[in-house]
Amino acid sequence: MSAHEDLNSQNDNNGEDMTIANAQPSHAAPKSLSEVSANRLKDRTPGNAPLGTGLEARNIHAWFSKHLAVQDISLDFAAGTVTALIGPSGCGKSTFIRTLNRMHEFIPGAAMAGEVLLNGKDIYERGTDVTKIRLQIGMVFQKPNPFPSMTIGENVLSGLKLAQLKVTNKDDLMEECLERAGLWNEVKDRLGAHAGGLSGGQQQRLCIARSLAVNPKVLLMDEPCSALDPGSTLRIEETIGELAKSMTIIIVTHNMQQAARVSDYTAFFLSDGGPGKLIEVGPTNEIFSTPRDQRTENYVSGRFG
Amino acid sequence: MSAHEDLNSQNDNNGEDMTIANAQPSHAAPKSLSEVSANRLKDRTPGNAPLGTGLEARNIHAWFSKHLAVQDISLDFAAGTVTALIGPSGCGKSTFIRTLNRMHEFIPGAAMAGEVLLNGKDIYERGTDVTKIRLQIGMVFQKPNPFPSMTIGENVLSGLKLAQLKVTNKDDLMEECLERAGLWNEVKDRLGAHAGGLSGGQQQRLCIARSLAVNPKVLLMDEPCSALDPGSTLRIEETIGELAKSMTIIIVTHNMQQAARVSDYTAFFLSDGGPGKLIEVGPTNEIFSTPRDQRTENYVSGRFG
Amino acid sequence: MPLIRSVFQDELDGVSQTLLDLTAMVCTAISEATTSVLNRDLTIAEKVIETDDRIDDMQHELDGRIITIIARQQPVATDLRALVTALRMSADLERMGDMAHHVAKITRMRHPETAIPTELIALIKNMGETALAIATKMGQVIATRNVDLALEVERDDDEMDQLHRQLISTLIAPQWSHGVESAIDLTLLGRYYERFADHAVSVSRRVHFLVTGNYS
Amino acid sequence: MPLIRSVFQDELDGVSQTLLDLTAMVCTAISEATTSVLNRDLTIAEKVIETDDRIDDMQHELDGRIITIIARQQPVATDLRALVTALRMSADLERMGDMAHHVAKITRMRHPETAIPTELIALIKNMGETALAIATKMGQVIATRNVDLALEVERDDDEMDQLHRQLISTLIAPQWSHGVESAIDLTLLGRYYERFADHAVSVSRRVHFLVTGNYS
Amino acid sequence: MSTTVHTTVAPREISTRPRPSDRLFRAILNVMSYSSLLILTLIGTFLIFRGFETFRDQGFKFITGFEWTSNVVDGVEKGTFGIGAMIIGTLLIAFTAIAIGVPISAMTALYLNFYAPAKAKALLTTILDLMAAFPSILFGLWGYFVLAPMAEYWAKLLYKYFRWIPIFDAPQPAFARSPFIAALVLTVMIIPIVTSVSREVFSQAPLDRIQAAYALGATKWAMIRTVVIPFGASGVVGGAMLGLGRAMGETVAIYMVLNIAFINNLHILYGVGGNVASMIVQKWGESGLVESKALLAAGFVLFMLTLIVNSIANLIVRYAVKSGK
Amino acid sequence: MATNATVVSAMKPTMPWQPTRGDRARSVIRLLISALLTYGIVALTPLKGKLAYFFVFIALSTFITAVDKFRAGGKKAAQDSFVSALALTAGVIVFLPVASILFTTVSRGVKGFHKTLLTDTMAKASITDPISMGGILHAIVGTIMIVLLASIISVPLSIMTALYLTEIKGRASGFIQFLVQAMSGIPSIVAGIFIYAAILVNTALRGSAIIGALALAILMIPTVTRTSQEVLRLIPNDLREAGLALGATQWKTVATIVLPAARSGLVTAFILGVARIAGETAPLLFTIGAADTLNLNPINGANSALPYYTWRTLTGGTPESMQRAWTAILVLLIVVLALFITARSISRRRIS
Ligand SMILES: Nc1ncnc2c1ncn2[C@@H]1O[C@H](COP(=O)(O)OP(=O)(O)OP(=O)(O)O)[C@@H](O)[C@H]1O
Ligand SMILES: Nc1ncnc2c1ncn2[C@@H]1O[C@H](COP(=O)(O)OP(=O)(O)OP(=O)(O)O)[C@@H](O)[C@H]1O
Ligand SMILES: [Mg+2]
Ligand SMILES: [Mg+2]
Ligand SMILES: O=P([O-])([O-])[O-]
Repeated sequence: MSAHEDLNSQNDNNGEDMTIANAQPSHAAPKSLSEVSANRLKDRTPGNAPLGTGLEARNIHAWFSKHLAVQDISLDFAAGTVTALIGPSGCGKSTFIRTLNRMHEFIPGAAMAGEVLLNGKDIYERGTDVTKIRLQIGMVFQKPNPFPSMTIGENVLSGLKLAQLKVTNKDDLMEECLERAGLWNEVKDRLGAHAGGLSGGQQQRLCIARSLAVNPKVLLMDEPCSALDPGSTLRIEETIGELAKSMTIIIVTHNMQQAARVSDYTAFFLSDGGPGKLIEVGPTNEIFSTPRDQRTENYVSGRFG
Repeated sequence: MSAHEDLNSQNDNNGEDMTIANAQPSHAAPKSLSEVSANRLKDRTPGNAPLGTGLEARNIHAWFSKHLAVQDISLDFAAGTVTALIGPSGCGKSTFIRTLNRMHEFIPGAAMAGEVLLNGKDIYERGTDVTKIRLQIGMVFQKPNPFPSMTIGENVLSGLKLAQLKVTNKDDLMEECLERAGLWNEVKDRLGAHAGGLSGGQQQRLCIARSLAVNPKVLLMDEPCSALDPGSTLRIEETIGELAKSMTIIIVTHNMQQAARVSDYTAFFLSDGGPGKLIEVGPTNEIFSTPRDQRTENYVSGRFG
Repeated sequence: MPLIRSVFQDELDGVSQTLLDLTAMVCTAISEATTSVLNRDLTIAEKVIETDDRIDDMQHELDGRIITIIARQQPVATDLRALVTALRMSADLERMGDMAHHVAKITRMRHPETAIPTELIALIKNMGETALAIATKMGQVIATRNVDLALEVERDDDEMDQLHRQLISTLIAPQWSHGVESAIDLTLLGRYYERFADHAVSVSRRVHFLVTGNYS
Repeated sequence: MPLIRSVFQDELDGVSQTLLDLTAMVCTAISEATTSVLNRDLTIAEKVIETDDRIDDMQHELDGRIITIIARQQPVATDLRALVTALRMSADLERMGDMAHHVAKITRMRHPETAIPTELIALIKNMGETALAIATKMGQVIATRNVDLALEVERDDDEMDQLHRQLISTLIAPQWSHGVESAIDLTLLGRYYERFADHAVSVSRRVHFLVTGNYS
Repeated sequence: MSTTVHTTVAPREISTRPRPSDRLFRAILNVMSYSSLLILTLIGTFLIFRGFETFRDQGFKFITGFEWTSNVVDGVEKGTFGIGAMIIGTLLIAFTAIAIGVPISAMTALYLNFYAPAKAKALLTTILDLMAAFPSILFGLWGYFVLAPMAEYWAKLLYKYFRWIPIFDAPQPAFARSPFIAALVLTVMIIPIVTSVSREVFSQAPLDRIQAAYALGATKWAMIRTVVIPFGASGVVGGAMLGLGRAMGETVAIYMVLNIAFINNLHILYGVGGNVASMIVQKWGESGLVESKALLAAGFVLFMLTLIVNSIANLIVRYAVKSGK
Repeated sequence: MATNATVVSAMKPTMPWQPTRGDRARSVIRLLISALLTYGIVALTPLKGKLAYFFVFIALSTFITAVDKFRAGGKKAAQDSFVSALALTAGVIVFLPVASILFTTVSRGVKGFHKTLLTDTMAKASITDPISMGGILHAIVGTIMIVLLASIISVPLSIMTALYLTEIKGRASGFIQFLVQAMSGIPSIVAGIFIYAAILVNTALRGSAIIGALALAILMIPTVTRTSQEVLRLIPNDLREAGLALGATQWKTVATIVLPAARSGLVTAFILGVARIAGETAPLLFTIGAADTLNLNPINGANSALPYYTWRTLTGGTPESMQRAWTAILVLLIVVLALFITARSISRRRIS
């Protein structure tokens, strides 16, 4: 992490959140069934301190003009965990996740209510520098979208350039990010090549590496694998597993198996014609073995209606 | 099927193939494990006669200019079965399936070798009317593509209009096709509406209905669900199950679970850098429980390398 | 919107049906095994032994089918539990068939003698009937997934244990006059009935897991 | 390219490890149960009974874990077979623990008497040792997936059957002088060892299914 | 299956002989598509055919000469025709218009796509489209009556403060009907084309990349710099070239605001200029037979000039588009 | 926690990202300061005139805003606000001439409206006559005829060329594409003198509507071709493949699927083509002769057209003729605007 020293000093809330994360999704009491996942969690929160307290969404509502797309969603994302958001198309998963790093507001007519707490501070507070928020809450999109006019290496560092941050040792940072994104070995000999020459899966990992370079606390992923083949998908899932050791990850996915594989917690959204609501959240093991809500059960087991 | 009388008389090989289909994929000897599927097959081949002998691909090679994309693939598709083609990206599944109804030749520089036998006759034979071939071998594409300038009803009948066929009772045919595609109930009150207003899944079923109107013997589907949400996907899979009772279906899919769910036989393609080859074909049960080839096992169980 | 997944549902239903078929065969087997041992009827005994083979085959077939369904349909939650439970139930049912087989084998071993002294005929008959009753009730539990009925099966099993204890005390009583060999036969016979009932209880308990997702 | 799916592989490895742990516990249990019954040692017997509880818990935990893995990883082919096989093996192992438990219960029931007449001590000791050997070998089969070794387990089981027959013939021999009650005890004891070995065979056979996908 | 036939298989010839209806269809389209070639060839041929005598008589001086005189001697029409000044003037005005118009257009396109509130965007887009649809004679009228007086004043200011820059110098302080004013009119005329091409290209800047930039903590300008400009630069160049082509051929509007004279003038503020197209219109009415042939020859030169500029523009755009991807 | 604890209390939508009242007040203050300073600077320095006010104000407000943003958000924010100010300025600069043109045209043009403007011709009036005499009927009719004829010639050619480029993609596609682009660069006057040189020189033919239409068709072809091509290219390839896979011939696929799907786009292309040529003056100077009277015969006899009429009246040089020019150009502007609005409403309908 040495390469990040300068960056860290930018994030002004660095010292205050050294307490152990106590934010936990609701039914998080450890169960015998969830041992595997519990093990994972243990791996992932070594000292817990550098990860902060994660992210908390409180009573989030989101509108498109007059249309309420997401209603009253409260979710805590504990530091160092992977939370999957699942639900049928149009239930507001993307809308919700985009309120978490203030990308929602790019849509003309968009409005929201509620709070999103990053290390206890509302990111929607007046006077907040939104670009700094987005530096701390990275995002990976559905379609791999590296900047085609840049080389692979430049892409990794593009976040620094965009946010006009200085970093002492670019090469180290580049290697570290590519390493963490699981791409280093594949591209180390052609960092100067154009990013367009990579395969879809590699491009997506490059996008992940790009997000990592600004050292975010939280990484949002909106269907990051839906444009990829199964091989690349598994590769990305593996990367997610690795990343979760050092950050909080929230992933939207249509692929139930993917949610089952990669996440520690799963939240199920449903819209029922009206706005999207949170139906159930819990450890992934429980959601996929003994969901509490019948609608969750119907959804995860592929039953509808 | 009454509405099809005129059409049938167009297909000149109607009377001669009343023998029971004996074309069977290689290891098709019924196994105890495959009882479920065997049951399905029984359902699907009631009298067998109207289904013909299915489709046989013999030593198919396909080139793009000088680049050999598909090498020496021989596959028999028994009448009334669903065969899934699976394999990693770029292994030539699409190319292969497009040689089966002569869509391959639209690509400039395309070439092929081998034979495709429809009811024992090579569709690449000189003097064959290729448009008639395509009437008998329908195709459904990855992205739903109803004709936007036509209404729902017109879309269903568009094949007749395009191929300049006459049909006695259009309304019956329309209803029959929409019924078979599992769309009738959802659209019967708005046949005059534009097809653009349908959801993605409905549009795809409309495309299926459109293919059915010309009464094809074989239906090719190239990743028909990859642009759809899971609900619509299941709906289409159900439709495929229904359709297989009356026709031969060949489906390319990236989704292993889908292949496992819908198909009677599965063929695994792999390219290994060079041209795509057929590695293994067999009853789906076997491919997904006891594949013979290690590469198949690795692929279906998500292992690579 | 109607239920989608009809193929999968059909397959699940097929599994349940096979379990019920197996149950029916097991019921017939135990009832006939009892008859054979009480009546020294070799023909019926042979039939039971043969039935057990069929039960074994059916169980193998069912297990294969369940694995195929899991591989092809990739179920989760209740569906997955139902299949895994069926996998375990089939093992229990197979063992129940084995027990009937063992009973029948005692008939065959002692033929043309009788294995059962007259004073124990009533008791063994009672054990046989209880076993049948338990197995029948178990079938209902499988069919209805009724957790309360499952408790009744456990109560019936207590009755079986009671009969078993009664049998053993008869054997070790000083009045016992049929020798060690007969006592050994009857010990094993008793144990077969008792294990038969135990497996039925085990099947019923699995329904609890199936419904709630927890081991009770 | 390295193997992907590392999490899944870890989970599969964990399942195998738990099976081996269970095997180790079962080996200890049967070995100690034999000791307890031969030496009238109540403390050891109690320990065995307690171990069985732990085996049961571990089995439940393992089963839950396997179901979770199936639900979350949706394996097919060999991976799925490995998990389903593990599910069945764990049931066998649990039953093997039960058998040790039953043996220990005989110690407890007869305490402070001995359940084993002197002339049978050698035979029972032999049965106990054979059971332990079989269980140990079974552990190797699980660990190595060696189908040939599995055949050896079957041969050892034949030896156990031999010992079992020898036990019964001793009991029904006219020389038998220890009364019906003791005969009944020994009958059951013999059956427990025999069943223990049967379950070990069954576990070994499952490895065959795991490797080939067919029931042998 | 896959019975490893290792023999090399020759591609089979696919008989793709279409039905007669298709062959007819393709044949018709094939023929029709050559209409543009036909027209271009005809234009070139006819103009050079009619202007042939001029080229023969004037030689290379027709292009380089600065003199245009025609008189009738003994009933025989004679003349000296050189359109050098016109060509230089045409280029001067066109490039000046591009130099002023393109930055404004590019910034406007950015404003429209990324800064303007919805209402302003709709209004300004409509206005731009309207501008594109205005008849050129309207620009001429407006330039003459409204813009020229203002521009004359600006020209004076420029002259006063910037005459140390050579092109803002002038031999005499006469600023009316100067190339500068013509260039301003042209600027207004090409802004809609350049803007709409740029806007089109900018608006196609992939949304996902834009969002990626924002998600990495970019400000709007940082996003534009990293995503939009690399993506759209070729489009702006293409738009500029199109504007240039248009500017070089503009006739009526220039005619009304420019003082056409056969003098070599590179001072844009000075009220003397040249323009091939306007010159043709100016001379057409009173030209005799020989002179009118010279005018047709001038038309040919103009034709070739725009053809060359447009070809270069196309090459640039094509290259830029390819390297941008 | 974490479940939707049914807080049915209707939360109010908020937009925390929008400028607050405070922010707005701040920007108003910045503008006021800039205005004051501008006034001062123009008063105290030799800078003079509206232009001076305009540029000084823009420079000052840009600078002051950037400084203010710098204090709040650093260099990043300052740069950002600087660029947005530049962009806004460019938008204003574009807006001004159009407003001026429209204002001038309307205010000057309406003065020439009179009863017989649209019903009379200049047969009995001279352009220097008082405004109330004569009319422009002949020019309107001429324009309509010329535009229609040009469309009849060019639209089929253009669409077929576009079809060749998008549907057949024959070997010559690149070349044809190049030619079409080159054609779009032909100056209008060249089209005019070409028709003159090709048809009117050395033949007995004289200028007429059809001759003018030929010249205009040359200008119309590239516009219509390229717009049609864009429209056709937007039709997804899937649709064509779907048609072919249904056993249609290519011709049938194009006729039944591609063209109908592109219909409204093609209409837009046609209208844009018309808008392109309706205001052309230069080519007509050489090709339609000069008529002051109504001529309904498109292939024989001189004709007129609105732009041409404007041109002619301009050369008259008297206040009356100038007034006629402004009025004619206003009418032409209205015609062009009507076409333009139609095209836009069609293409907008296509989007929705
Ligand atoms: N830009 C937008 N303008 C207006 N409404 C929108 C917009 N984006 C989404 N919506 C509406 O908001 C609701 C939620 O959409 P959202 O994209 O969040 O769903 P989703 O769960 O992400 O679906 P999917 O799984 O298909 O991505 C939907 O009803 C959708 O129609
Ligand atoms: N139009 C084309 N021109 C040249 N090469 C092509 C073309 N289409 C496909 N190929 C090549 O042919 C090979 C097989 O491609 P194909 O599209 O059939 O693969 P696929 O198995 O369908 O892959 P996917 O699962 O990604 O759709 C690839 O190597 C590809 O690069
Ligand atoms: Mg979404
Ligand atoms: Mg493909
Ligand atoms: O044979 P059992 O293990 O059921 O006694």
